[in-house]
Amino acid sequence: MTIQLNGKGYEAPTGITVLGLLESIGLAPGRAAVEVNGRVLRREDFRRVSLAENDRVEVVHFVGGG
Amino acid sequence: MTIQLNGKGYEAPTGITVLGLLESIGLAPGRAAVEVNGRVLRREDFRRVSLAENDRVEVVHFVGGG
Amino acid sequence: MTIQLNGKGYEAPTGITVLGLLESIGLAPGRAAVEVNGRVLRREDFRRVSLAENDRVEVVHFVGGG
Amino acid sequence: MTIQLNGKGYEAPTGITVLGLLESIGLAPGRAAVEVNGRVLRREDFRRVSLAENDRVEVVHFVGGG
Amino acid sequence: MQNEHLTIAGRSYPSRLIVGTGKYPNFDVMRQAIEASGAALVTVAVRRVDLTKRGGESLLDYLDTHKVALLPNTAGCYNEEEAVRTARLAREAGLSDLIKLEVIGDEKTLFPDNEGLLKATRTLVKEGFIVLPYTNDDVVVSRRLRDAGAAAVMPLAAPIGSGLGLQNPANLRIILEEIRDIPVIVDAGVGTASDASIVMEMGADGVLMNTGIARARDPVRMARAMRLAVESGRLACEAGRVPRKLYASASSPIEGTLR
Amino acid sequence: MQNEHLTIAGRSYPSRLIVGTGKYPNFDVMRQAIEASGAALVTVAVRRVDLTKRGGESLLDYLDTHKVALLPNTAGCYNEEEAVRTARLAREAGLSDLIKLEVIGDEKTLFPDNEGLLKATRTLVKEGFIVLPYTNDDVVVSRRLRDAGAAAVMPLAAPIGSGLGLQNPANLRIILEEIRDIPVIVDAGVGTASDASIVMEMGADGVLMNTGIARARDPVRMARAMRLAVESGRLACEAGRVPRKLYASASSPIEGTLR
Amino acid sequence: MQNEHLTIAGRSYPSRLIVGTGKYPNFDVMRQAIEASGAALVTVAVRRVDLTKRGGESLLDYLDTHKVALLPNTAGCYNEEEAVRTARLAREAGLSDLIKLEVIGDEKTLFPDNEGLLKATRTLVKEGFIVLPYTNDDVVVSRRLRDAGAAAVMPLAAPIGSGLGLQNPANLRIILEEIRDIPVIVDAGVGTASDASIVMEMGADGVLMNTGIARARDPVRMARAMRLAVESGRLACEAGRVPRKLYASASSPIEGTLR
Amino acid sequence: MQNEHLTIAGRSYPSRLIVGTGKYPNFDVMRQAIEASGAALVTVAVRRVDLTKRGGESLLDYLDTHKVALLPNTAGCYNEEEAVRTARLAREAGLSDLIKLEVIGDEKTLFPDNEGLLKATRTLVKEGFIVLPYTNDDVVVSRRLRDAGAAAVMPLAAPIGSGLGLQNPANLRIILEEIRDIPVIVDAGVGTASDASIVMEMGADGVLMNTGIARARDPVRMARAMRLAVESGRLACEAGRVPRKLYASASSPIEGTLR
Repeated sequence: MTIQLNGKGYEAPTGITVLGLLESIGLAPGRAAVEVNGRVLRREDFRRVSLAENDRVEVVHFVGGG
Repeated sequence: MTIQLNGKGYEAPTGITVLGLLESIGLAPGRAAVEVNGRVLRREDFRRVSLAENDRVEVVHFVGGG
Repeated sequence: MTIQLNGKGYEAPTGITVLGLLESIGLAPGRAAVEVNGRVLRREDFRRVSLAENDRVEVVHFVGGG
Repeated sequence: MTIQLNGKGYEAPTGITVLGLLESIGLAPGRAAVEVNGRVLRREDFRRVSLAENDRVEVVHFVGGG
Repeated sequence: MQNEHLTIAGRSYPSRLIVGTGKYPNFDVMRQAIEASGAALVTVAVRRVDLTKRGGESLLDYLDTHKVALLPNTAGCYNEEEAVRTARLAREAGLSDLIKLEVIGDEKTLFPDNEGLLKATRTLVKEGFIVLPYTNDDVVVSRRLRDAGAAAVMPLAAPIGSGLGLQNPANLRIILEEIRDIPVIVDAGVGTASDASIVMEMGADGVLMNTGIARARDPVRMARAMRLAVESGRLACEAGRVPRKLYASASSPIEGTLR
Repeated sequence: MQNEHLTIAGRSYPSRLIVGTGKYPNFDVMRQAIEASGAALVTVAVRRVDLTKRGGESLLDYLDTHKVALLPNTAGCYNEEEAVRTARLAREAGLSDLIKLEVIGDEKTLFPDNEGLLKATRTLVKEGFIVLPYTNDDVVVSRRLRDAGAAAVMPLAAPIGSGLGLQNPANLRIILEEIRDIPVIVDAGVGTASDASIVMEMGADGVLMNTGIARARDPVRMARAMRLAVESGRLACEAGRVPRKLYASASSPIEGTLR
Repeated sequence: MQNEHLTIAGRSYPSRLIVGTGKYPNFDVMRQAIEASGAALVTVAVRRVDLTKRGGESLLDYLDTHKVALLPNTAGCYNEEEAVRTARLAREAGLSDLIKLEVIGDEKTLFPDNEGLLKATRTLVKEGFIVLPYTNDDVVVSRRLRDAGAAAVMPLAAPIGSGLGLQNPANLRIILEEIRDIPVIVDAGVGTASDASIVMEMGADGVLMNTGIARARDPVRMARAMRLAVESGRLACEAGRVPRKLYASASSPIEGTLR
Repeated sequence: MQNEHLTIAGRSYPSRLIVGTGKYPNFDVMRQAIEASGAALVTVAVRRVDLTKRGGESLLDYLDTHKVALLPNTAGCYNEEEAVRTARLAREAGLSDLIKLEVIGDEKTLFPDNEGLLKATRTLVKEGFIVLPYTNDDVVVSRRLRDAGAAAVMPLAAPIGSGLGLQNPANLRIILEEIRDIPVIVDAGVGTASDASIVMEMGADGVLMNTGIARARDPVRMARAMRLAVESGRLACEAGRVPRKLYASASSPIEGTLR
């Protein structure tokens, strides 16, 4: 299926969880925050929440800033 | 009748017009602005508008300011 | 004869007066000041003072300054 | 005899040395400097130099300053 | 840049100095000071008629409204409603659309409440007023006031009546670079003549002041000083000042000195 | 304080602004700028006649000496002897005793050599000159120059030609409090109009400038600006400015607001 | 006044200096600079993971979160919605309620949009955030932020990254006199060490900076300078400085000099 | 630039801060303040022994001369002769060649008499003294003092005891650019910690102060503040500050924001 990940189309296995997505892009779950369709997820829900076709997913982390 | 003039009770003849009120307090109509019950009057209406019991009337003019 | 005029050698007729010198260099006497051998001349002496071989002569005037 | 000590008359035994003077006024010789008649003494000379009638003696030390 | 006239909402005033009418020792000194200032716009406040003092002298007896236009203010208003109401009364009292809009946010500093100011500006612009809002030196607010239809923006130099002069040149410079389609008039805080020339030199279109003149030891003389200061600052702005350098540059030629 | 005239050694000049004649784009602009400045005293330098350029235009063709008096300087002199010699030549060239005395101590800053300046002042005063020494902002030196017979002291605001404006207000204030019997004329460093008004407001008796006008983009306009700035600053000084306060003071009355 | 600790919302941090993590030459210099600064709170930004750069080094590898607490910011947000959304993500990413709230109103100056800032503050306070809003030097806004529940107010000294130092001491002084129940932390515009000490001397509770350290020629050394500057300014504030006087006051006694 | 040590005439002192010993509430506070300041050089004055007060405490009882070297001054001397005489006495009292040379030219400002100062410097240098002359911010004088053999030049920031801080940054900058072979130590006028860091940031080699510490409400704490300020300013100077800009520069990246 195709989801919108950080503003771009991204191919992911159907039914993938948020945790699975983070793993597939090589990101430690403890260092990211995720928003699905405008709703911010609690970190403990990464394992539970599955993604669907066309979901808008934002994955953010901390970078240097002032 | 009693009206509220500039925040204080004021005795005026029943049915007095705004123009009459201004004259009774010794004010040239060309130098004042009048609000009755929260509505600002046009100057040409001073002659036409009569006041009623308990009307809240504000009569203002220009003073020195910066 | 040769005099030193404003730091450079200058050929002038023997016995020339300061006034004559100023005229020969095209300068109005009313706008210049003259020093001969380190002594400043009064303007009224321009006509009277003659120059001699090797005299050091400075001729100055006003220019723009602040 | 009378000497001028720090601008004032001071009675001292005839022939007193500078060291003797310092002791008589209760001053440790290591903390003072002495001028006699306008000449600054070396510290090692305190013991050697005797004072005479009317000598002008300045005894100074360090105080707080900036 | 054109020197002498200040144009607000298409009307041209023959002076870049706007003066207030408050705090003078008496009306006669005020009249003379206004004349000495050359101002073509003078601010006035709107206040309740004092019913206990009949027949006293009136401010307007001392203002020649053929020579100076009145610019009523909403001084003393602490929210949008009060300011709008005062503006409407001012329009009827003066038969003019000009309003110096003040919505005050703090009693001690008399700094503006910019949120209320923006709302009041929008309301009054819709009602046809020519709105000149008094604000602080915040370019974000100035831009919004302009976008809301203000006829000028009037950032302060320093707190009203403080006499401190321009406190934040960087912020004024930023506003002057950003707001180019309507006049920027520096309002409040001018203490002496050079305070006025400094802001004019930076490119301000005008200066509004009251206390600096009215509370000087000699208000009439200070008014003349301010007039010249505003003209002087404007001319200097137009004339293009020399650059600043740490070291000297001789004014007299180096060649031809006696050595 | 009397406004318009500057009195030096008993002579009265109808302007407190003294301007230089160097560094203008051309003589014609200079002439117009001097006229626009209203100056009654203009400085000139003394230099060797250039024998290679005969018959060219002369500075004096562009100065109306019925309107302006000449104030020759000793610019470019680095010791007492050069300065005294230059002053003597200037006297013969101009038939006047006025001299702006410069003894320079440093090429990069053109700061004065105050030791040489004092000596040259003493020498020239004895010879009957009216000595106006250019110096820095050192009250000890100013007092000695006065005691040596200088007709005025002329402390700098900033390096000559730097355009920095007054760098040390405290030092100028101290000089103005101390030197009360002869004029204090601020010489050098003025970059724009407000720089001139600031020193006049502090109580300076006059301002001398050259580069600030001559090297402005539009010298004639800047000359007018400077004229007004000096007048404005003087008036403000006389008028007595308001005190500075951290907090506001309303210009409009608090009583009678609508609530 | 207590010297070393900065207390925000009941938590105590052992340094009054907060530093950013952006714009360093590399992560290693950043790590050393933060250590040299002694900061106990460091700001971080929230950004989309860049999917094209897998496995690169991460900021968090270089931050010892046992020693420093993270203060995520909402930099780059231009309205309430963006800022609130970013704050919520930051909370999940950092598992902390602290947020440095920025709602920017202008791209060139990065000055705040105070109206949006107030709304976002109210929203986030309700959601349990500890909100540290970046704002300008407007006491009216600072008071409203405090009343809205902000845990501190963070007025700027000058535009972010400008290095200009405190531009308006009067405005900061006014804020410090008014806001006494929550910390006032000066955020943005510090260019060198004295800029930090100046605001601490005035009574600020802390200073937040990034560019001044990260873009110095030697960031680690500048970090140490800033640490000492903040401590020094705080100590001087507590120690009570001498009054300013125009004239001198001898340090050495007058009595007992040789004459 | 080397951070911690100040080298004068080949001797190295482990602090760039020199402090005075006058005007403290009492000797004990002085002792603690000097320790807190970290100073390695302390100034003392030379005065006649008061014969009416025998056996009182002495300054030297409170100075650990193993830790701090004494720098006697010639404060209160108004001409060359007094200063030279005082220096000679100081040498015998302290058995050291160091002298802080003051020749005062004005009682109210305590500004130097530079002419007398130069003469006294020449005399004392010939006699083998290490001369540290207190002077004003005149580069011409500083250069002559150096050429006369002074071991450092010590320009003032502001009048002694005034607490005004650096009054003329341009003049100090010029001196620092010109005098590169001997230390430039800013002496007098420092009022608070940032005053000290500012001059160190500009590149001064050291700072000398007395009143700023001794007359603070809490001298010991202010001494610590000054110590950190001098270190901080020096570090910032070495670290190379960011350039100043009118507009902002974001600290957080622009890419990757949520939109």
